[in-house]
Amino acid sequence: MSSVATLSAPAPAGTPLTKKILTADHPTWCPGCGDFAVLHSFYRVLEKLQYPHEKIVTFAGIGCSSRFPYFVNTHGGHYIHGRALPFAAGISLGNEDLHVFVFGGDGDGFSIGGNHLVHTARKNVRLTYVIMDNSVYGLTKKQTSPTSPIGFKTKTDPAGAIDQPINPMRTLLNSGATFVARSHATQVNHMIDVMLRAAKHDGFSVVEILSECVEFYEGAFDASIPRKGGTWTLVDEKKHDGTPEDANRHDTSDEVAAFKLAQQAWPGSFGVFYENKARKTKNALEAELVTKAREKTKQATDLALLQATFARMR
Amino acid sequence: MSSVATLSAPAPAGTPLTKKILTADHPTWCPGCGDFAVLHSFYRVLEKLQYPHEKIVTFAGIGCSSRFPYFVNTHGGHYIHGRALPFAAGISLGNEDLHVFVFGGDGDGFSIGGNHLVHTARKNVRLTYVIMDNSVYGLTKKQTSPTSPIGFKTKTDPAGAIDQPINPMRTLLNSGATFVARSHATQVNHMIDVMLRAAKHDGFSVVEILSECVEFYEGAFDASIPRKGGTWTLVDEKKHDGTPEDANRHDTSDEVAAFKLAQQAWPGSFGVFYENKARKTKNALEAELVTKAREKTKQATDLALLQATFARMR
Amino acid sequence: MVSPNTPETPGGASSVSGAPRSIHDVVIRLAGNSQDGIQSVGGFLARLAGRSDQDIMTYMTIPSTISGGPSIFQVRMGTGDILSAGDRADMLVAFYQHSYDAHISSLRPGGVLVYDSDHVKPAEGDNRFTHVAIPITTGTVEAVGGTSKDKGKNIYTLGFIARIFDLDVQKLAALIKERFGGKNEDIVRNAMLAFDAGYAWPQNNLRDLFFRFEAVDRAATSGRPQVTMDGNTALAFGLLAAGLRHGAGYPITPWSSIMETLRAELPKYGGLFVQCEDEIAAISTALGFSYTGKLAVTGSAGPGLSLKMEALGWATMAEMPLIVVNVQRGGPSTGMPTNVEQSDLMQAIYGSHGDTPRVVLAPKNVEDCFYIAIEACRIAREYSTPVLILTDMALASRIEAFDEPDFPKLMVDPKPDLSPRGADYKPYPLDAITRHAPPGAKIGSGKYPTVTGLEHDELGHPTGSPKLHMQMTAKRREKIKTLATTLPAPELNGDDAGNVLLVTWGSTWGPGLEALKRINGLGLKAGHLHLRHLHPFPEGLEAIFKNYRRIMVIEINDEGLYGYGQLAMMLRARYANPAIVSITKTDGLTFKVSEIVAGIDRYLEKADLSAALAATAQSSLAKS
Amino acid sequence: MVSPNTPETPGGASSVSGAPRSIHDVVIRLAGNSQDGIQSVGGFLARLAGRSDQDIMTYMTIPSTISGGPSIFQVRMGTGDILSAGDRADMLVAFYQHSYDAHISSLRPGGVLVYDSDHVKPAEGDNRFTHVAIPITTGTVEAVGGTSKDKGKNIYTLGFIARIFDLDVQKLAALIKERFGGKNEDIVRNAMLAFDAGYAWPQNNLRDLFFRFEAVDRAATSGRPQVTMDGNTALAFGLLAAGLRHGAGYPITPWSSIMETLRAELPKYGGLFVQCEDEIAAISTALGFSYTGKLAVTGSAGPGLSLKMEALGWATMAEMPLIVVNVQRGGPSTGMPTNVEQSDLMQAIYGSHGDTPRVVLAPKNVEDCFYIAIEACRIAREYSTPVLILTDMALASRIEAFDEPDFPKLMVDPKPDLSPRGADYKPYPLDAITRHAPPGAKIGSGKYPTVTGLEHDELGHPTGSPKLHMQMTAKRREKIKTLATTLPAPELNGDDAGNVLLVTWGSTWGPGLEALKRINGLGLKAGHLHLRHLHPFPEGLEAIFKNYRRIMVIEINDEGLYGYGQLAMMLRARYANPAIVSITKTDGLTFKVSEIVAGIDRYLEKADLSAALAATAQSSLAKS
Ligand SMILES: Cc1ncc(C[n+]2csc(CCOP(=O)(O)OP(=O)(O)O)c2C)c(N)n1
Ligand SMILES: Cc1ncc(C[n+]2csc(CCOP(=O)(O)OP(=O)(O)O)c2C)c(N)n1
Ligand code: SF4
Ligand code: SF4
Ligand SMILES: [Mg+2]
Ligand SMILES: [Mg+2]
Repeated sequence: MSSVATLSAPAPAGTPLTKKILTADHPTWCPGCGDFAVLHSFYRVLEKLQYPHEKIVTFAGIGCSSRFPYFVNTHGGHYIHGRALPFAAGISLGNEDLHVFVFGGDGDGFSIGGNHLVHTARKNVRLTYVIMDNSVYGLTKKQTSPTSPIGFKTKTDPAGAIDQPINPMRTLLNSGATFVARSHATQVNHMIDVMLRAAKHDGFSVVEILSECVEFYEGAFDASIPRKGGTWTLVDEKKHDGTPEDANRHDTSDEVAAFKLAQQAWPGSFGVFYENKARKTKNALEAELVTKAREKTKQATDLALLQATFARMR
Repeated sequence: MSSVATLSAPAPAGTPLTKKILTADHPTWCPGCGDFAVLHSFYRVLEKLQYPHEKIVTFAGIGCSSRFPYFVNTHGGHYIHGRALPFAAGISLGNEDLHVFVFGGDGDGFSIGGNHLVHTARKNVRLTYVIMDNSVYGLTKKQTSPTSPIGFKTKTDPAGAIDQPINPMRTLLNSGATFVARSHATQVNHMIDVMLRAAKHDGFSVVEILSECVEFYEGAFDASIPRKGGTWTLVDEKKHDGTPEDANRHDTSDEVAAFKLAQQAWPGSFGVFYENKARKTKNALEAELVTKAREKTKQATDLALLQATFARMR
Repeated sequence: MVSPNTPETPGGASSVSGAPRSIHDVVIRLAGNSQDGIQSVGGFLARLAGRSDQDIMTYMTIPSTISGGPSIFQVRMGTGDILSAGDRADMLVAFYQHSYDAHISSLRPGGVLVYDSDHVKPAEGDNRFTHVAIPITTGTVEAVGGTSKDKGKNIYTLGFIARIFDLDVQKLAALIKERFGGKNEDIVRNAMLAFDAGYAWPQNNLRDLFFRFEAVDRAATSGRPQVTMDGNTALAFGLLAAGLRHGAGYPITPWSSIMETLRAELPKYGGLFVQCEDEIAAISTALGFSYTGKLAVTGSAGPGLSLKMEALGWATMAEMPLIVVNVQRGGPSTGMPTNVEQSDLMQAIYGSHGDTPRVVLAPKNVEDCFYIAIEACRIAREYSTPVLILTDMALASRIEAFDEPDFPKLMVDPKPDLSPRGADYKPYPLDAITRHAPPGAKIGSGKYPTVTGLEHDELGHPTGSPKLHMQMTAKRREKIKTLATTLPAPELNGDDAGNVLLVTWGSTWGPGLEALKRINGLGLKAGHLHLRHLHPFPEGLEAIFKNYRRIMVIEINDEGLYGYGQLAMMLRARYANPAIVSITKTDGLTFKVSEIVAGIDRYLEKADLSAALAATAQSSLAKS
Repeated sequence: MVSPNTPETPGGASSVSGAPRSIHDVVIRLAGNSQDGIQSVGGFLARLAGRSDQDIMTYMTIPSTISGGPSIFQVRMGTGDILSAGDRADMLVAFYQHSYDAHISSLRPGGVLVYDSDHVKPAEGDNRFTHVAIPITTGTVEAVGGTSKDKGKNIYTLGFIARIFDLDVQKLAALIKERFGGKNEDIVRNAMLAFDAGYAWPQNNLRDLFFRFEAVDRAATSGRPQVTMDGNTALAFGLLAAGLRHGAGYPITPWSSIMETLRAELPKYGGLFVQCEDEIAAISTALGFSYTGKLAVTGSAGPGLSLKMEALGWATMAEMPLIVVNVQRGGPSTGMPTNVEQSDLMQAIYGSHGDTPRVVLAPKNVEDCFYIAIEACRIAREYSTPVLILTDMALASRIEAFDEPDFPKLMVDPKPDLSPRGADYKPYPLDAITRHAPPGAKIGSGKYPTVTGLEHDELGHPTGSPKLHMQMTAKRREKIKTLATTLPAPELNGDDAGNVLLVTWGSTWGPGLEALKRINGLGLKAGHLHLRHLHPFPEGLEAIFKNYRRIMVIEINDEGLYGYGQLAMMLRARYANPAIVSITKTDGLTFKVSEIVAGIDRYLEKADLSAALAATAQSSLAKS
């Protein structure tokens, strides 16, 4: 089954994948929803990657953002709330040739799905996970989410949220993910860049995208939108060019440095916080188990294996 | 219901709480199990605290370690696997006068229960949580746990564990807990100290205790047992005595410093990693909501409130 | 204009004099977009009806798109009992062409079509209906100025509806002022301008469209004024009246509004409601509350209920009281989140592993959502057991008017019993119903109790004893059987013997009862039995069943592998009575009376109808 | 010495000559502590029996303490079919006083008590049994030296048992060498020393205790050699034979050993098994595997199954094939983790919200664990549906011998179908059974499919259409009904008409069939029907039922609120037949034949027995 991990090559010469081909149902999102821009950027990413059409999988849990797969014309699906990651792990480990993308919201990923994020990430299952964080429950019409700031008035916190929210970037770094980045739905090129790097990463890659819910949390992310008076700060990555100024740049392999980025005051910085190219994927580790076992049994056929085992139980 | 948060005073003069009174069923643990020492230390902690007997609650999930409540003669119980924290949150928020202690294992707390840990902790629900980490599933007889080191042979990893384990201290720090400490079942006095401080902390306090499973993971923690050639390193806490050497001591209010402690090489240090005395408990925040609401309604009776509400719906 | 739903009403002849024609009840469907605020028109009419001692029921659809879009609000108001939202509309108000296209089929022949002549062009020469063209958009603009027109259209509409049905303008004006009172003066003024313009319009145009509801005295009623609200609101306040002060939940449609109401209301009562990270945490926190002696509620819809099955089993084993609300929607899985279904009954009873006897109740209408909540709390406390309330999407969202409850009589004092327990105290006595001693209560023996999900002895300590497992299993079963003996006899309507007994549960009560009237009207000897207590069943059903040739169980779920629905399955198993058959459907909509009648018809044989009636009955049954 | 379980056996008279007495089968109970390794004695005897073409069944208890403690291992071996572990023991070997005290009551009058005279003092002058004192401890120490005595005691015991029952010493020695082969030479030598000492002992002491099993030819059998294993092992290898190569799970007793076997074996077959963070992640990962076209397994015991209910509902809605194993244990909640129960049937069928038709199978014995796994995989693939296998604690842990399967005939090739699909491909066609196109498969139309838990159209896109919800609900139901028409007729034993039909499922097959033989032997006209397919039921049951006056359903679960067990509930609902009654129990132990017979007796009236038999039958039924 699981052959040793390799990202499959671009499609053979033939009709290239275009946005047109990749477009499915018309999105049911509210006009102005940030998720439109994420969808557009994803089309662009797939255009650049040119994977074989049939080997792309787009999966999601439940939420406005999780409706994503209906709008992308690839193999894919819509699972139950908060559990898309373990399902996607099965896809990734079940067939090495696939390129697996998971989309979801802050409630789906950090509330009900919080534990699956940690365990799928620490195992470094090869897939790319994009969280569209609007700091609210959109589909269920405005309840507090784990990223809603204190004081935000919702239907479940009419007097304003009182529980300390999670720090999403810190949570993602702690999860054990080997690629962790942050972007913004108003910055299409930036989204395309980081999603592209995430897709090319050989391991569990996750991108948190601030994506405004115009219906229930207008202006949530203005602080990071220049044309709304906000500040847009990019992570200044090391160029490894030996220059003195490079010394102060961010080393994406430095966990403590990444942790400090996550601790910055709102709205913080955007870009790649952390990247670990060394750790083996679970895909590779399981493939090694198979290789070792098959060597031990001298590549015996399934039939021979079963008969030998039963002979020992006579 | 919920009056403003206060830890209730020691029991009025009368029969003091003794180990004898606090002892219930004889533990069903294997002879030599580390959990015996944790139990013994807990008796001592309760002896020191002298809370009113009937106001102490001992709860747990499922596991060898989670059998704890059967061995402590207080109100308490044994819930389902991995969900003791949200249950305990209900106890703590349901009755302000109680002192709530939760015990459990690494599988119960970090595997199936991992998400409840994060959300109960970030809300800062007032209770004390003790994790008896033996880096294995004991009750179910030796499967890999989220803290089992790579290479450890178990029934589910006969060739040795391959998945990267979680870093428990880093996980606890990231959870948002306002008191995070680490101890060792072979260090009774140390356990008593940190559990005592945890119990007195006004918020969500958690203590991770390395507690050896002699049956399925013998010698797991020898690296931190001097008489077995290990090293026992204490966290050197700031004394705030203005001395120069104090500058280099650990400031328990410094998250980055705590993070670095968690990143130390095995076996690392023991003691209090982090403490946040400023953050309000959810108990207090909910109590404030009640106070504000009752003021708005001028302390109206339940009957008056309901009648007024329905009058508006005529 | 007489509703087809009440054939017996004497319809007055059309009058040119402009004197109103007397009607019994009317079904008005407003079709537009959810942004148009047509719901609020329905809301106003509903509350007016309430204040006018009229009965009312509303029905609406929620657009499946997140961004709003086409939506309807249907209101049926009138005098006497309103049992269903009405099969077809007597009047359709169409705001857009798409509204007209999608809903004209719901208008009964002879009904009135009112349309916004600024947007809608009805089919040429369609003379099945009375066409009334009103320039709703321009009319509103003229009245209040271009700015806030979209806000005004609904109120303008309310205006001409008030005129056409001769509604009480003073009361309506008062309602409008109350509604917009909080906001600034202009808004109220604009609203009144729009209302007056709409009210003024018909005078000069539809003299012959002028109706008045028959007066009926409500002597029969409590005399207390009526209140109007939806089922979720009624259920939430029922819990408050029952002294419930704690809860925990996770959002999901259509449960969310219950938790939102409780989250907003509980602090006023000194309680609290916790939004948890998921449904498992929610039921766990709620059980923690109950453990401290404060009966708590959790709830959800199907997917969330499925997640609660393990913890719910613990509640049965530990004998912990708990209220669990399931607002049923279309299943399975995520299914049809904004549609109605009654397909969670088997799970409510049998969804947890092992033998887990528990109590399941279902409200029959909006008012009953309030009272069943109170009963659920009483049972949970008395029998120290989890109680599930199975309501549904239809009850959750529709508005009805009912008599204000007699609160002084109803109120329950929520104090937990923290008094010291005697030396002989046991949490799980074999010879009595469990009465937990919450933490905080001193235990005379000095031996403190343990609550647990492991099989246990009387003190709550784990046991492997076969004998104890047998005894404790029986203890958990017998207390529920004891409850059964205390349940009131179920509601039985119509003939107490005959060819057909209709059996309903939950929101099918209304259509079921209306269907009974219809078939009784056709001369068929039939009764209608409604079950509010689904597990355990009340006693004495067997005696009732034997008086009818066929027992037809009506429920909104699938016929299953063997041809019967979920309640039918329970009844067939218990009474092993082949006369119990099913009328089911799975279109995600509430039962129309005509669908039930057609369902009955399928089972009837000539022999079921007296020679005399056979012809008429058969045919009209088939037609209706 | 004749087992009370087989009254018809001709018992040879005692002989002083030392010539062995012929016996049919024997029940030996070894009582000690789990540390003594008595399980391995049982293991050796089991495998010896297997290799000697004898039938065998073992039974053991697991101590509830974590640290080990009192434990028993019971083995019943003999010639011909062994259907149950035996009601009472013919021989008891007591290692300690507590073993003697706790288990002497399980020894039948006239049975043989062997006790370690170093530890046990039997009751004075108790002449119900043949007392045999053997200094097991000192005997072992003398043989192998003080060091490893605890290791030796069990092998020493094996020795004298081999002598007493004239077992094949060569084969036993071979088994011992195989077992300890891996370890160093001393261990093997010590083991053989202990064995020889035990074997030598009786010669000089119990000339009159010398038995030999009747020879019977197994012509009837396949001729393939026998294998011996427990039910969980058989089930795991059944899945492998069926070409299943992927799985995911979370540990729980008694499911764990299945996932442990698969985790160890699958890599050899190019597959993998993932240990997940919880049961929800486990079923999700398994569904992810299935989605890629690789049928996968997940499993658990009760608490874990309860957690899988939401995802299982998704599997029905998305029509995703999946194998779900539930090794039933004592419930509810954490219940009695090391006891047996059959109380998860209703949950298996109805545990998820909404209408979620799915397939439920149950194996009847250890051998069937292997074959039902193969059948489950075939059904899951053919009908694109989740299939639940309900096995239980008794089958999971007991060892039986059965004919090695005919692998070349059985093996299934696991390759997924990644071939391009035509332009007309639809994931959810209304007119055909769903055949998913796994990712990797090109779709001719260029429109790629979506799998979803929302109600959907034929292409998998969400819909709010009432019509489609009706059609898709029917699609999901009808395919399971189609399966029902293909199921083989169930196993029917005994009289094909009469007073009583015993109905069993799962592990009650053996005791049920043995009970049938008992009551037939007493002259009662009765049959025995065993159901392996619990949902859907095979067709034609009604025709069978009508041939018996009473249908008695035997299951290890509670009688419930209305007096019948879970399978009985399903059958009563479907056939509305009041003759269907229940024989249930909840002591967490497998049924004893005598318990079933007593249960039957409770329902019998004089009229059920011919005048002639009445007396005998009645009384002996009551007594047995
Ligand atoms: C088990 C379960 N619980 C709850 C829900 C209801 N639900 C659907 S989406 C959602 C959260 C949506 O928030 P988020 O994940 O942030 O997505 P968004 O809509 O904001 O994009 C919830 C609670 C569900 N479908 N299933
Ligand atoms: C829902 C559920 N899943 C699985 C189990 C089986 N189980 C009981 S304890 C346990 C894990 C024990 O490990 P840990 O929490 O580390 O406690 P320990 O025994 O090591 O002290 C498991 C998997 C269960 N009881 N319930
Ligand atoms: S509700 Fe919010 S998140 Fe959902 S589609 Fe509308 S704008 Fe987007
Ligand atoms: S199995 Fe391990 S953890 Fe459990 S009681 Fe024994 S030693 Fe302790
Ligand atoms: Mg969101
Ligand atoms: Mg552990």
